[in-house]
Amino acid sequence: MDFDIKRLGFTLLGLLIVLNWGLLMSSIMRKLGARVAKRYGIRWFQPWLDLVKNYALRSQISHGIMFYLGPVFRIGGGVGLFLFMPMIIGSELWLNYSFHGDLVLLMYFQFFGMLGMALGSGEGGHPYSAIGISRGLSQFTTIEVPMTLAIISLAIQYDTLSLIDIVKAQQGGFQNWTMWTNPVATIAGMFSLLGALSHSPFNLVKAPNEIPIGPPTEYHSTFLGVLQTNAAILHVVEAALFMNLFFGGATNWFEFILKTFFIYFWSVFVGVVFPRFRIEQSVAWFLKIPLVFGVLAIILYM
Amino acid sequence: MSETKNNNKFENPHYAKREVTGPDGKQFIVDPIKDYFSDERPKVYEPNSIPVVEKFLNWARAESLWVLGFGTGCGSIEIPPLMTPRFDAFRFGIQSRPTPRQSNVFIISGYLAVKTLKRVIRSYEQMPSPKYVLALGSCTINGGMYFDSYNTINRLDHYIPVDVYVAGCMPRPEALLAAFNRLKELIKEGKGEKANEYAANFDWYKENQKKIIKDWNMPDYNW
Amino acid sequence: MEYVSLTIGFIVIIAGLWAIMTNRNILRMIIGFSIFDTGLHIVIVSLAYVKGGTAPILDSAVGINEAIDKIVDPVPQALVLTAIVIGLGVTALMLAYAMKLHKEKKSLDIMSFRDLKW
Amino acid sequence: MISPIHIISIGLGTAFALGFLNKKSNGLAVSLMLVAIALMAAVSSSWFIKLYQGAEAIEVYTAGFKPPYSINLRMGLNEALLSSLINLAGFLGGLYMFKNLKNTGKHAIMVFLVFVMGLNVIILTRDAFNLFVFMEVVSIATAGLIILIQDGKSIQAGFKYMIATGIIAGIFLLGIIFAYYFSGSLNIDDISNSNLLAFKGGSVAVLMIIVSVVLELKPFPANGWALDVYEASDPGIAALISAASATAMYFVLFKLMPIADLQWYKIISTAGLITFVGSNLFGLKQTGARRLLGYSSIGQLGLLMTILGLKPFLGDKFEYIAITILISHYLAKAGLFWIAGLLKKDKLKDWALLRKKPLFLVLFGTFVFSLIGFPPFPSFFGKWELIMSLSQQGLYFTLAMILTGSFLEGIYLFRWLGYAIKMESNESWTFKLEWNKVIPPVLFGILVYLAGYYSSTFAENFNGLYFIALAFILIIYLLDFLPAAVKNILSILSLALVSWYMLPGLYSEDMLRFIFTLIFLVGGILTFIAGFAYKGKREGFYPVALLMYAGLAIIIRASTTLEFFFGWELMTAGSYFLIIRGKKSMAHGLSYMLFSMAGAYAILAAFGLSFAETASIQLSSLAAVGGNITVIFSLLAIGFMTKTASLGLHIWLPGAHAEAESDVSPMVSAILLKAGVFGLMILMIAMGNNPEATRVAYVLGWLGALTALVGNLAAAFQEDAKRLLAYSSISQLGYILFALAMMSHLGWMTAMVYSINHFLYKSILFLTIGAVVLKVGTHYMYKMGGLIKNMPLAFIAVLIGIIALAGVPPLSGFAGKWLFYNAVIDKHWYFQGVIVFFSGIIAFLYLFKLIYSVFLGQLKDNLRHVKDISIWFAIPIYILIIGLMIFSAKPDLVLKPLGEMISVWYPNAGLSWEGGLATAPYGYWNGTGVMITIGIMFMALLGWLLLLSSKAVKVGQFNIVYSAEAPQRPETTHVSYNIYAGYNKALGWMVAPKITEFWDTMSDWAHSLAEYGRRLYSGNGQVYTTYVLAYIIAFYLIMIF
Amino acid sequence: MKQVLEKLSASFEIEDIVYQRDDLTFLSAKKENLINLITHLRDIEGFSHFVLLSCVDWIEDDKFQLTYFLNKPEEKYDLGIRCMIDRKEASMDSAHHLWKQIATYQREIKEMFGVDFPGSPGVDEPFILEGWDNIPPMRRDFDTKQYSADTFFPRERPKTNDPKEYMKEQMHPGEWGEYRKEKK
Repeated sequence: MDFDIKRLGFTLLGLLIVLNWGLLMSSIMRKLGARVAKRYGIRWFQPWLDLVKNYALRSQISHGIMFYLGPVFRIGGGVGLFLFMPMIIGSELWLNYSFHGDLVLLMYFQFFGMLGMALGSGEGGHPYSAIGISRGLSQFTTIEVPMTLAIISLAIQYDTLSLIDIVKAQQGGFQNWTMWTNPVATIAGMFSLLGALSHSPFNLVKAPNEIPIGPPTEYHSTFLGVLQTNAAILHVVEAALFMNLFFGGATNWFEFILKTFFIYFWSVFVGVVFPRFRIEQSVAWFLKIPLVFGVLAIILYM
Repeated sequence: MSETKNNNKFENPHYAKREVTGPDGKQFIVDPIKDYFSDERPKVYEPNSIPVVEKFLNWARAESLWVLGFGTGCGSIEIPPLMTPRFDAFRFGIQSRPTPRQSNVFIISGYLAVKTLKRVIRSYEQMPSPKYVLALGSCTINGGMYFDSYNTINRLDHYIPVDVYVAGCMPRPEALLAAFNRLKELIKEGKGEKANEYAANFDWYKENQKKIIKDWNMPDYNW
Repeated sequence: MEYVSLTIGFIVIIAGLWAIMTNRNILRMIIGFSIFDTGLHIVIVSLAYVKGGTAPILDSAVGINEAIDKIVDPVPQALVLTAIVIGLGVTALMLAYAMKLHKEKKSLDIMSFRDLKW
Repeated sequence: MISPIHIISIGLGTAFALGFLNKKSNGLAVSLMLVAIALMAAVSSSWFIKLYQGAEAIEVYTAGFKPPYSINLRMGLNEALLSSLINLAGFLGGLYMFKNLKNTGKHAIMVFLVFVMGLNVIILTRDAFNLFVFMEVVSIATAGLIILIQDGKSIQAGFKYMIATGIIAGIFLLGIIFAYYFSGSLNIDDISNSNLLAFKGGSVAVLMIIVSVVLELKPFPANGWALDVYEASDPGIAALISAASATAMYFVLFKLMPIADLQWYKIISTAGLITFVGSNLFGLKQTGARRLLGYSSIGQLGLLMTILGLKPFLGDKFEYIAITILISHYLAKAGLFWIAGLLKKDKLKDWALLRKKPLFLVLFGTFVFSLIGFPPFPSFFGKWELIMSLSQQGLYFTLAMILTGSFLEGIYLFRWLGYAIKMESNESWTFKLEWNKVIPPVLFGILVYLAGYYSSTFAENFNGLYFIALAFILIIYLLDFLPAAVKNILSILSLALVSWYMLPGLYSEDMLRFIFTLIFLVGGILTFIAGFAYKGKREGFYPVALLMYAGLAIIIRASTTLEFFFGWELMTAGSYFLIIRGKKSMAHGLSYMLFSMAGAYAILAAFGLSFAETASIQLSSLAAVGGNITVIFSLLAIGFMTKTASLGLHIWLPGAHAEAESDVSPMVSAILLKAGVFGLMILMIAMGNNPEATRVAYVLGWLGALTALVGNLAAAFQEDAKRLLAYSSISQLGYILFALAMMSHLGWMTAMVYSINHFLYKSILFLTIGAVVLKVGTHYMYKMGGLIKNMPLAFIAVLIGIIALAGVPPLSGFAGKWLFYNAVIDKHWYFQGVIVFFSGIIAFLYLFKLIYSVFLGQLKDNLRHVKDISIWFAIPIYILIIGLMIFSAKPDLVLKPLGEMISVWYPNAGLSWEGGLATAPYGYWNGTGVMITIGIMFMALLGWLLLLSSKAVKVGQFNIVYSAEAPQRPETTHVSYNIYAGYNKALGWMVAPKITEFWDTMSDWAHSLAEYGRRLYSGNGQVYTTYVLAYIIAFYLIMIF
Repeated sequence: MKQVLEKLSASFEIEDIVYQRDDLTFLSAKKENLINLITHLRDIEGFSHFVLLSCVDWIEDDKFQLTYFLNKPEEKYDLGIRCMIDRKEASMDSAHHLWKQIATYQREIKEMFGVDFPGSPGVDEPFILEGWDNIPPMRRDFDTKQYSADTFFPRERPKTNDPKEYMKEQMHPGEWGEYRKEKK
């Protein structure tokens, strides 16, 4: 593998697009929530403002090295996921660095950021951080089960674990998407997405009214800015993963934006409707209904 | 000033010095105030040296005001309507945050008992700089109807710097919105530097605070 | 008739065993043991009996040549002597034990010597 | 040569001569007696040497006539050996009881001498009536000794003994007379030649003779009187009864058996078997040492009786088996009784006092291990041959019962050993050692090792070189007075030497063994380095650790099943001692030993079965097994799975690993468990391709998956850091089992990568956590917290360890996960795979808990001045980290050779390489590329953050947002205890301790059975007599039907 | 209820029974008898519910008046038991063993009036005031205005106007201004 400046440039550009699209999506989401409540809501550029404001705050405190590294790990997780995710099919350069590893790499790389964040906020020493993390990890373990079942089902279906190959196999028309060819796995996967994006009813991790926003309680100013940046990237990238897995991927940026928008808003719509689960409820829920779909997905393709 | 007042009568037993035996059997003294808290003094942070950049940043700060969700007195009941469709403070970039670490604006909503003042000081000091204080109601101005109470402060600005006072008992959300707009103007003009003022006059503020908080059992500045 | 003594011997043996097993008194048990021993001796001697045989003494009455047919088997008789001696020894030792046991608990009931069990 | 008859004449003559001695010169009398016994011993042993060199056996005719006209003695090889043993025991026993005898007086001395002499005659004589006479003499002498050397309750026991033996002797006499009646001779050879059973009524004679000798051997249940004697008589006498009398009686039975036929052999073997199992079962409930030894003695006699009964089946192996087991019993039981006499404490739990004299503790351990049949003791080889022969003959039931009995015996003996090693003891009592009481057990202790070596020379295909390792360990033990550092250096050097000797050859020949040698020995060296952190002498640590490593090395080197089993048992013994060294590990050590023993017996049985089928003990011959493959495969798998702690067999592990010392935990977790993996691999290489084995492997796969799940879930709910890691080990071994059971190229690749990784990161974690525990003085995570500030080195190590364990890229743990996915999809084991995957994510729960609770969060008051972990722990930890990093950065370095190795067995569906990019049938992965990409990205992001917030104020641990308050105490602010309460609510039912309950119930049942069973022994002499008669009647009934 | 109280009045030296309403009665008891009385009321007469404990400072009489309010749930009957205690050595027996929650009232009264209740749990810990070092603020000899003035940096208060006059001037400045000037 030799160094390729052009690829690096494209990747950085892609990162920029993803970041801004992520911020815009969160803006739209909040606006939407406001309109549901008959408010005017935030201005559309508010996320950028908040980001700039947070980066511009002057005083910072640090609880120690790991507290400092936590956000780095976290955004490393998001950016790394982006790096190993093929973004636009058909363009060699927009595939980023996905030739280094397959779906398994992506699945396990999610943990990178999570672990870093957990450790960082752990060093903050705040009890709510620890409670939030313990809930987050608990919930995460079960979220991944239907997801894994869906991915294995896909791997059986497409005979590969390579995300690029899976996307390529879905090209050539609307009817080739996994959504139609393997609907059960898609349902399992989309259930899992709900948890992964941690919107209501699975937003117990941050639970602002209960344990002041959970893990990032102690994070502020620049650190918080980094975390916000990561959130924007991560949400788009996760949506992109589901897009690639179930909805035929994207052949251009417009398609990318359209598809990620709808995938992301699936969780928003659900979140508007359902109240929050307690942790043991959400754990048990993921091991019931989505699990059944996941198992079904494998049985159907075995 | 640097010496914390150690009046035994009011000492919290948890913050008293204690002798502890380590796992290797050696004994040593733990002084919680010194060992568990940072004793660094606040700093005066200079604005960005490039005026344009500072102006831009001030604009961002002004348009993204995150309010600490801490209701100190009766006025805290006026804040929730602020977020409702009728007043909808979100459109001004205002939103509430549950932790002082992530907040910029502290609304002192009404009378302050001495006991509450201690918590207010702690929360205020935990907010990252630059930070702003909105003081609500006459109680924060001159004690209001509690002017002769044995336990309620009369003037907030002797204890923490106040950016905007809102008179009234209680001021309506409209008044609060007006105060926010005034605050925005101040910030955009570059006058939202009260945090630096607090740091610069730190000793004076501390003296005032310690005068009424008799059981002072925290470090001078709560980072 | 030749089995009479043998049968009697066995009956005595069984009587001895019966005595050992039904009497809780240690002395009675020892007596039972002696009876059992005696029964054994009777059996031994009667087994050696050859119908119509004489005492196994080679003298003028029984010549060497006819001894094989005429006399009873001498070996068991020799054995019985040894067995009686041994039985005596055993009985004596038992009595010594009985004495010691009595000294210990002032009782001769076998049921009172159950400190060791399980 | 002196005629053997002089053995008798010396004994009798001296006994008479003693009568002339002055009353006050008792000391002289005892000395004279000892001289006499020594002379007797000299005679018999000189005969033994001569006969062993090939001389003919001789007959001695006492009256000058040939039998039947006179009594004849025979001095053959067996007789010479046994009478030497008896005289030796008599001499040492006399020495041991020197003071006792002296105080009692000349009568006792004479009786003692007569006792020994009588036993000699019993061995030598070939005349039935003479046998009777001397059996009576010995019996009277025994009773006399009991009554003369009074010891409270011993009189009661003696009387019961007299009644029972009196009746038995009567029956014996009757039998002899009848035999004489039918055969016309008293000579045993004549009797057996005359074929008694052909006569009408002759069989009654046989019955009476055999049954009375059998009764002398104390068969269950007609043995209450014997137990009382063992319990109550002076331990010196009990030692003689157990060692010498039993030996003689056993030989009598051996001598008399030719008069009976095959059916009698069967009856005897059954009776022996019942005795063996029954008395060992009842032994479970004993609390007194001497009665326990009584039960054990009776059990051993039962085993010997079984072996005698099996003589027609064992063929020429009989003598070897019988003698090895007899000698083990003889040496060990005498030694144990002697130690019991020294200690003067009868309660098993009081044996903790033995710790004050480490030499006796070692002797005690030696005797216990030799009784149960561990290597290198003679009974190990005896049992091995026994099992092999039994399975060759198809006597599976007998085989199973013998193993069951041995297992039961192991339970109480190891519990007892555990009490001695670990039981809390507050008594300040010390025992005084007199030289004459020390020499006998010490001598027997040495003898048992020599006998072990000697019996190994008879074993086929056994490499005697292994004893060099044992000799080295012995030297280390003898150097125990040196400071720990010196012994540590010696140990490291020895391991390095062995590695240097073994590794180069294996690298080119056998990659599998090479890797496991690396794990075992290099891992051993690294963990030994950590041992430098310990001050003082660490008495007893190095010999046992080396014993374990020796066992592991032997397993690697083994080419035959015997060698393999030898190494396996050595390793078990060594690790048992390592484990039991920890605090509070008495119970865990016992459960480890019991599971290991059961596993070892399963392995032994399987080896036996395979030997029966292939008639070869080469390891490679396992591949040739065809018929019983399911049974053999399952047995071996169960045996190995006790070491890998798979679900159901895992309950020993958490406690054992958690309570072990800091540097022992990695030894027993990261290294020892791999022995099970190695065994499983050997097994699957040999048998894996058989379709029936594949079916078993399918079950193993599920078992592995469930083990992984349950282990990880349980780990998430632990509060004890080392216990958490122990459960984590269980689940990791579950992964490996699962991957092995896949039996495909990728599956094995996964298993190997997991094995290597688990070795690396579990060593790192256990060493680090162990070092931290040493510093902070507690295992409980909620009592730690915030240690990152004091222990950065430890934190980094744990961080790397948990990232690797979690399988997060870019570290090497991901290699295992990636391979695992490909393997699972390739093998179509989806659901098991998902379970394993699920448990892999659950790992995050406990890993976070581990690092957070220990290093992050709030630093406690008492830990404010804790220093970083010891440098001696840091060195091996960081060496391992370097290894881990190399593996992570260049996975192809390891994966390529692994692939080549596995291609030998599974050539299909491997990885294909293209530079650093590995392509499996389903996916692709470039470890190096990922590492570089992530590294660059991470550094860039870090630089960015540093640029933005370089001026952050470093604050104290209480400077947190606390709802406008400040925390008051670190303890109440550190959220760590039961942190996954919600998860527990949802999924805690999965880890309810059902399996522990199951084993507890099993144990309760066994103990209840023992409790009710042993009530047979009511303590009433009459009842015992009834049992004796009932036993005879039962034999009669069996005979006539 | 009347009979009950009259019956009790003898044995517990009850005075001044005031039947305020059908369901409310006040009575006075001596300090020594008070605990016995309420114990009796609770255990025998069924006044199982403790409502509140209050304190009044009769500085003129040099007394503190403690009032224990009890309630009988079955009859919905309230009973106020007054007790005068000496102001100089203000101390009263604790009743926390009867109802746990009394401890909290006692703690507050200790803080605000300085009436001691020896043995009451936590009675010396600060209840509302943290670090109070003056005389208890609810005592009538405590000058709260002066205290506030000394402590809390009082802002100079604006001149106060008569609202009537002031508003007149504000609303009709011309008319009334002239008038006022003239008047002055």
